[in-house]
Amino acid sequence: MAKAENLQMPQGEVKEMRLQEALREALRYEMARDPRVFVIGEDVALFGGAYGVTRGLLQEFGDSRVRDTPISEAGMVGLAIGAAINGMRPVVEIQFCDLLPLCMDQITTHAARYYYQTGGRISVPLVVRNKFGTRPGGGPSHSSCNHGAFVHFPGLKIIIPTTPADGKGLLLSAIRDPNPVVCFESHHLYGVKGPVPEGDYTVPIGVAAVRREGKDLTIVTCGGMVLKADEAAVALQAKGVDVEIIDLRSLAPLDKETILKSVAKTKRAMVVDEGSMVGGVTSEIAAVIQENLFSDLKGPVVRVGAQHIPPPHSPPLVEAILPSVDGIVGAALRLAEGKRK
Amino acid sequence: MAKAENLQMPQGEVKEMRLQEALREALRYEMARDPRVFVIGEDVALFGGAYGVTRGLLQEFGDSRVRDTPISEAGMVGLAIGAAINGMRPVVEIQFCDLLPLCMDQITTHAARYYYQTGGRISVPLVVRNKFGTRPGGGPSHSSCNHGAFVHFPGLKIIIPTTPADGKGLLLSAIRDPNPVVCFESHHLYGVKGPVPEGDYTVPIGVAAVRREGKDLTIVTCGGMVLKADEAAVALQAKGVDVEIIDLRSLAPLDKETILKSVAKTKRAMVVDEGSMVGGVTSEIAAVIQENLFSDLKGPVVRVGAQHIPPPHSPPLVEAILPSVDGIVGAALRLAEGKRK
Amino acid sequence: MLDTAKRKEMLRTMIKLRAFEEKLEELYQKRAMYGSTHSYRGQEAVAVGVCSALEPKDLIASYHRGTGHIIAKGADLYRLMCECMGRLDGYSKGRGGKMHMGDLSFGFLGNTGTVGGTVPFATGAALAAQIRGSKEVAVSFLGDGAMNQGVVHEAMNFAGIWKLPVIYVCENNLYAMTVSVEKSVAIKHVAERAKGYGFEGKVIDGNDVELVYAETLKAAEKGRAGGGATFLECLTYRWDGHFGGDPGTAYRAKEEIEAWKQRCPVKRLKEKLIAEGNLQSEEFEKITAAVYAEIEEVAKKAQASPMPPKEFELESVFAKSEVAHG
Amino acid sequence: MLDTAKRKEMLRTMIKLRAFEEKLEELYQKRAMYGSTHSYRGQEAVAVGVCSALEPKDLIASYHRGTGHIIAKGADLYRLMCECMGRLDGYSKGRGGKMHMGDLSFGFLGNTGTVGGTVPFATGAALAAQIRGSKEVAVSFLGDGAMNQGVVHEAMNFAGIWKLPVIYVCENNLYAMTVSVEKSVAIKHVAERAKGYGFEGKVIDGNDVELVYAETLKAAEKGRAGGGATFLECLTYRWDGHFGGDPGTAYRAKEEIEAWKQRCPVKRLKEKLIAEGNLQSEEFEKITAAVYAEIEEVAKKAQASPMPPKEFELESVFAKSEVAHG
Ligand SMILES: Cc1ncc(C[n+]2csc(CCOP(=O)(O)OP(=O)(O)O)c2C)c(N)n1
Ligand SMILES: Cc1ncc(C[n+]2csc(CCOP(=O)(O)OP(=O)(O)O)c2C)c(N)n1
Ligand SMILES: [Mg+2]
Ligand SMILES: [Mg+2]
Repeated sequence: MAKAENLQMPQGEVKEMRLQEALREALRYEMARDPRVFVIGEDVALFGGAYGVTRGLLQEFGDSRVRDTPISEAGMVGLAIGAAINGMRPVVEIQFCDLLPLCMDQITTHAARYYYQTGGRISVPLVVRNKFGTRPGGGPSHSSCNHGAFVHFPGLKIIIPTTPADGKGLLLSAIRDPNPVVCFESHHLYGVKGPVPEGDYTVPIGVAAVRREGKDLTIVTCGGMVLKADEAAVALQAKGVDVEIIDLRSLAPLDKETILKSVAKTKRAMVVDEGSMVGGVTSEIAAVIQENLFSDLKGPVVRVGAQHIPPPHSPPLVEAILPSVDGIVGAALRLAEGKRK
Repeated sequence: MAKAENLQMPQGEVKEMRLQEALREALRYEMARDPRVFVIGEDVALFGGAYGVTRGLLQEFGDSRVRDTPISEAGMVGLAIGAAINGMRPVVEIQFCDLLPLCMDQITTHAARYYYQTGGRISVPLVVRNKFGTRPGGGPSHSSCNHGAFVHFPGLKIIIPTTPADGKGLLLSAIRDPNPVVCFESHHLYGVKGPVPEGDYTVPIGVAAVRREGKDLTIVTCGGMVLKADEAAVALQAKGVDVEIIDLRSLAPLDKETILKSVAKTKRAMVVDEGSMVGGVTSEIAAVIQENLFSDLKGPVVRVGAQHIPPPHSPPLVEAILPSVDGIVGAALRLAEGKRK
Repeated sequence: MLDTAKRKEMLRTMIKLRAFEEKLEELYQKRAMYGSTHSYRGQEAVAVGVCSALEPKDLIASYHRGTGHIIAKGADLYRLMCECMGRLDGYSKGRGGKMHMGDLSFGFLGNTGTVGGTVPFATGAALAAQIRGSKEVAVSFLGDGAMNQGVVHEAMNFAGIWKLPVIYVCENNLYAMTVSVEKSVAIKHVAERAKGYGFEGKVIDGNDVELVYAETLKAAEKGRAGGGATFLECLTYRWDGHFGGDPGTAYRAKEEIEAWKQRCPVKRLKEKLIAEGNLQSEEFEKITAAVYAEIEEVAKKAQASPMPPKEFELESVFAKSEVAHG
Repeated sequence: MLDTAKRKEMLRTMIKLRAFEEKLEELYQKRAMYGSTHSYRGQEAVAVGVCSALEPKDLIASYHRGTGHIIAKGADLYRLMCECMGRLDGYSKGRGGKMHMGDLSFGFLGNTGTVGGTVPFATGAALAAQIRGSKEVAVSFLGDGAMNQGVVHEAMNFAGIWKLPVIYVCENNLYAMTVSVEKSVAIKHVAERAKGYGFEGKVIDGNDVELVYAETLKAAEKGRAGGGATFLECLTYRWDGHFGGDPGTAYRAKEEIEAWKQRCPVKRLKEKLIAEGNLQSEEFEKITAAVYAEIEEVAKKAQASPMPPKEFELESVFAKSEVAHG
């Protein structure tokens, strides 16, 4: 595993843009560079994607390499696997992560296992992009967070960019990776701006970012929850708790080194995730931390995640099940008690 | 949550049978009692099921209630949901758990969320049985353990019987449950015999069994791994470590009470599962234990599970990735060191 | 031939569907409605023709563009409106929103936001009826886009082999979101596929409510008599964008939209009834006004109704005992 | 009309397929082979007819009953045998077993144990050829049972709308495990479904290797010329049970099995060649003996080859760099 890096200000030419645009940048850049890259998905061509990520690609690269598909999630992932086997570099857009269970078999049983089960004879360089995130009005089939479930399936790489720069850098790495990569893009972050380096900018898969340094307590998090952790950290600072934030950026491979290094220093850890707390990302990371740093820890690894309930439709219900800044602050204070006393 | 019970010798008339037969008993019993119960799946009628669980049901209940299906996993689960909504009690057999990703959408997005998303207006009393387990010759698409992934999806009950008595009792409870239940049946246990009560015998969903009492260390486990834990416990006893074994029986709802009560006593916990250690059952349970009993624990919660690799074909490779009795014993000894010193 | 009273009732219901969508759109613009709208305007003849031909005990499964189906089947407008607005009095207590509801009291098996997801439910409900020997038929509404989902294929094959009393009502409105049906299937009519499952597939004018009614009635009788499934491809068009906020013009020619508006199902039946001398313009205006007023009332009442508390209940996920069915 | 040399080559290959299955069955009985066998005996004309008509750069995707396809396409018998036996020299180093392999060096896209799972791979490989403008065609072998999998429907629809150079070779051997095709589909011929995807579906005698060859050649030429997909339903029969240990008689009449054995594809070509004067009985016996001897050799060598060590490598799951393709 490469060394963890701080969230550095990127070098060279930089442009301010939204995550949505940064992802598009990565697609454009790589499509121009590598004729094997093509994009398929529902409404990705003429319409430019349900969230505008693929906007303009049809015009720039033509309808052979930018293809609107029928509503056939399993089929399109399966086709992409076949095209990847036969030398292409497909990028599939699945409109939202709630639809991943429709192509779960193709992703987890086929793409993920192909390299292994062919004894390394065939690799499947495939990217499956999708949007995730719980918000009012989405409801049970349109606003899930299921990234945690994919962690359990060997053979997949999983990225979950937070900043626009990471969006570009990770997606570029994903397209170039010889293995299947699932890219979870947060609904909450698409519109958030940040500086993005121009040109050939990659961020390695499997390396977390230390988003904020602190000495009292580590918050390990990812996706839209990073912004809540930021807010919580400010509030906690005011109360005398100095928080370190780890933005995972990749869920598989998991950058245990960066996580453990941080917790070895702060001795207190919290994992915050938008997915359900049961059997998800928070569970895995809590298990890893306590397994490795049991005697260093000053308290249990605290999990803050969504309640184990389907994503609701109505705003107050959504608010009630999601982690909140207050919730994070409260849990952090309880955990840090030892220190503050 | 009901109180945990010891693995008691069942009351009344008892017959010795294999798990496979005990499951059949449950189906027969309930089909005779409740005309709403029917069975569908590939090869379940004429052939009696790939593992013989449904043998004889066609002859006894006729081809309207025991139906061979085409190879359409998602379709058959979807049909079963529709039939359940319209007042029936379907039991679907999915030939092996590797095929669950094909019907993942119907199970996790539809069946599991229906009661919630209809505001409690419609319940989906559905049972999805399947075989799981890693063994030589199965290979990457035929011998997975993915029960751990289902734990992350709210709205499902998940049972995983070990003894034949539990097989009958849990399956009967599952059929009568107004909610969707996924029943994971271990390949390794189908042929294992045990006493099974005759008649109306149920085991409550969500209640673990204390399979063996001990004071030094708790092993929490399920499915085929229970037998390895049994063996390990005997070996450990000889080395002076007195092991308590919790057989989960249900993964959702999880019987935290029984687990925590045991670990509060032994102060050392290990979780053993046949699924991958990453993001699975072992992670969730380790997270729960350390969260609740941090200051009682004498050491980290140790996870022993399969390596994070697809299930291989060749015997030595299979052996290499699965938890072994020696592995369990070794890990337990390391964990119990404090005690033995 | 349908009697006038029934046809006027259908006319009235079509207006109701339309008025409901218009109100919803207005609420959406005001951000009083959560999630997206999926306007049914232009397709009213399908829902109304089908549901008018069904018996109360018959069942329907719906999809994202579902408001029309369920109003036509007998949904309570207040509960529906509340659900759209995320209110506690909604069909799903605000948990599901308009894409996630279900209520067997008026034969509504449910809908979801997963395209094609409920097609097997109607099929399975028909299986239940067959096993039990009860005589209800089930209708599965689905869009043209849903025809390319695997589970829809699987479900229809089941209906074919087991001769299930189910009617697939495919509303071919020429687009799945922004992708035209011509780009999504290589044949002129998806009804052709029914042959591959061993049952009848018909292509009909989906803007002719009387025809839709008549074909549904035939299909339902066939289903009840053990004749199995029927596939009805109803050619129709959605006037509005795919969802609230989509003008629907980035991928459709203005002329195409205009041409279809000329084929308005409401106008068509209205003009026919007037030509026959069975309806006066004033009567039509009165019906229309009454319907719009009713919807207005409902919306007001819904807007004044309580939101759910900011609380979650883990118990809301599992039924404690069986919900009475049917 | 095919020349005699080519036909004799096809005859020889059919015998090789059969001999391989028989050896495998023997090893299975001796527990020297892991997992199950899925005997291809009786269906040899399909694999051999198809693969003989393909060019080396053309691609095939296979399924659980895949040994025949890949031998016909040019697999190395030793590597294949080793894989069945879980040996390190196997195609997949013993990781996959015979249901999980793939090797592009002889145009083998791969197979899996999930029925229908690889049908989209052939379709996607054809898409790659189309985007790139390379002229390979892809063949998707699939069983009759696979016709009812959702992803197969979705893949075929893609082939139709995008006119992909793919050939679906459906081996209708009348059963999916123990469930007859009559119970699984409501039509006489699944080839009918191709119409619903906008391409040609033909029903052919799958035991006539020359016919299979000729139809594949036509379909491949059409695909290369941009004419899109073809569906070939090859009527055939598996002589043995579904898997090793299944006598195959619990769900099939003995007479049916016997009748189909009479239609043996090997016997058929052999007798034709003899009748034409292009083959002598002794020559046939010699070919047969040579083939069986070859297989015997291979099995011996495989049995003497090393098993993988009892080790796992987490690195075996991810490619470090791209595997050279094509
Ligand atoms: C399985 C699935 N894929 C994609 C989507 C996103 N989506 C929502 S509606 C829609 C188009 C549906 O088209 P059609 O079935 O024709 O119904 P219509 O909207 O035209 O009524 C799409 C692609 C979804 N909800 N579900
Ligand atoms: C998706 C899936 N469902 C079920 C099975 C179990 N199974 C293995 S082979 C088979 C029958 C396949 O029939 P068919 O496609 O006709 O091929 P054949 O065996 O006749 O060659 C079944 C049901 C499976 N492997 N994959
Ligand atoms: Mg449409
Ligand atoms: Mg078959």
